Amino acid sequence: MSSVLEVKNHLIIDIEGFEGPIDLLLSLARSQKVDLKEISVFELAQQYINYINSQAALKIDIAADYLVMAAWLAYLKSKLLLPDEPIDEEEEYTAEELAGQLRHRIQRLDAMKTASLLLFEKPIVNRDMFLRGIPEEFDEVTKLIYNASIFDLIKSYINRQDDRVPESISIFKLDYLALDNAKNLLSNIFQKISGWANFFRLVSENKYTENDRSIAASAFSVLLDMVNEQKAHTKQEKQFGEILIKKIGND
Amino acid sequence: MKKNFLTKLGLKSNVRVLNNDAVAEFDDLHIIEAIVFASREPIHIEYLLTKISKTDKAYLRELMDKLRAHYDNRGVNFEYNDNYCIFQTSPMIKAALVDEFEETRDLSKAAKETLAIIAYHQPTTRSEIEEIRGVSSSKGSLDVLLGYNWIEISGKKDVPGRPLVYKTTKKFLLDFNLSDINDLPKLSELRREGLLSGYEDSS
Amino acid sequence: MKKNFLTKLGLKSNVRVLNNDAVAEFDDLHIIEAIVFASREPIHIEYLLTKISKTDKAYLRELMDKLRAHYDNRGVNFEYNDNYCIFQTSPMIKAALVDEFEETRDLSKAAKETLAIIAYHQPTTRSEIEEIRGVSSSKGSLDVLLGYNWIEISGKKDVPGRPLVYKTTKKFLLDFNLSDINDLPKLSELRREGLLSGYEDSS
Repeated sequence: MSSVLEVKNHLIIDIEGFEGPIDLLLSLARSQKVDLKEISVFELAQQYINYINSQAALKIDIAADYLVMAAWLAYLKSKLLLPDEPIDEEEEYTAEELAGQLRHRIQRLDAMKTASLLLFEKPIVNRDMFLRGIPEEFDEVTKLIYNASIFDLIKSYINRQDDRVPESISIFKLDYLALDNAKNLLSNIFQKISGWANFFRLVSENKYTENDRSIAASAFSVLLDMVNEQKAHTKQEKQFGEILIKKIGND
Repeated sequence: MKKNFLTKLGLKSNVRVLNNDAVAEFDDLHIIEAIVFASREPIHIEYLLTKISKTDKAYLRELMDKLRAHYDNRGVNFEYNDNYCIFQTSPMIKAALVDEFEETRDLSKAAKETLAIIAYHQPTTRSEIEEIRGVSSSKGSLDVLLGYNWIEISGKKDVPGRPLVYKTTKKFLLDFNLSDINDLPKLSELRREGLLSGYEDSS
Repeated sequence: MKKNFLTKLGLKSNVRVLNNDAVAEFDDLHIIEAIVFASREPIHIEYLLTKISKTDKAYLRELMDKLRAHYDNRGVNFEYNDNYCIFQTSPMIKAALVDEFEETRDLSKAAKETLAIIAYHQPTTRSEIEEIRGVSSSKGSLDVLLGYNWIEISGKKDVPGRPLVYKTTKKFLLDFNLSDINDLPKLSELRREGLLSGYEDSS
């Protein structure tokens, strides 16, 4: 919390719950005991300044807002004594018009305070009276209305929002030869050969991936299946010797 | 005789033609009672009109008056405004129920005033609220009111900076027993006095 | 905790104070009525005994009998067994009211999160949603939101697997009072308003 706010909270607590300069002005205006529309701004300005001075004398911290208002009121007060002419160069308001604006702001705050009292003095649901606890549904309840406001959504979003959203996703290329691909590889090979041929040399000439060992393993596994299904002959002359393959029939 | 009639409700329209008005009314009264009592949400009057034997607002109003009178001195009251009906516990026995059921804690003065300002000035921005209250902070109040679902963000104002604008919700009307926003206390009086607009607009 | 609420009610209660027992019974009857009405589950009789003027089961039973009789021929009935009390729509009325009935519900937390993520990240895929939510299943929520027409499938993402991408619909804008998706408040704007500060810490 900023120091300004701390000062203000301090002030609010210390001077009888006034929430800002207009609130204080309203309180002082009520003490004039006339209709707020008829309030003497000149007199009110003096009351306000006196009040702020008395608070300063008590060595209570005064927030900037209250002091700015005091300075402005002192200025307005002095101008109200002069003939009715524009005092604000930019907007050309007369002192009396500025006083009118202030009167309006005070009345407006008063109206809203009254309205809030009126609103809250009547019975309110879930404070003074309560609704059916176990709502019943009738048969064929079909229409559900979902309650959700933007604020609900934002709350949900905030609760989930974190840094886990990746900037990008990279998927590594798989470094092995799938069996289906190995089958394609072998059928290509068998189309090219007639008679006996060196299996591993043929395989290595048809690289799919960088990993020779994976190709060899997958291709050999498919070859064994083909032998099993009597689609190919194989032979190996000696231990660790070359593996030779030959097609059976014409397909 | 009453029960006999009710057992035939499955054939509503056919049966009604044969029966006299008193029976239909007995029926309609209890249909309204059942529908409204069953719900936690206020029931719209137009909906009730589709459920009773006559699409007649004055007739429905008569039945609602009867229900209100019937429940007048009970622990549960039947209430209605121009649009909605609802059953709720009687405010008079609040004390026996608050421990168990109270959901709305008492709000700060600032939050109550902020709600009033939004209700009477909507749609309005945070800086307009702060201008009226003459203070520079209202975030806590807005948070609380949003949390109660009494106000909602309804977009952005078409001025530089595009600030968010706030307005009251349907739940606000329901919880505060207002038919609609024109039902706010003293609204027309405040309008007439020019207190819901800037000084310039009013003069 | 035995309270005599009617004594606080001004004139009416002054008259009734003449007969204390009758006042207490009048109170007790309505307290039972209101508590059973407002409770979110069937109310245990032992609980009611703590809320009325006498801890006396026979007396409570008498009151419950009175309530049952009072509601006997109504659209709503008061029912009880040895342990619990409850209000229920009269079975005959219930049978007659077999058609559409609106009910308002809150969206599940998962659905709200999913909708928020789609709104802020659209167009987005299911796996991106699950990544943000940190859960591996969001199909149910997507189905709910699709069913409600708040989101739609707007094509496929041009990445391996070609996952479906979701975005919000016009109905979403309508239902949430947004004239344009750019009206959705940005997080930075909400922070600037000072809202939501409490929620950041709670996540």
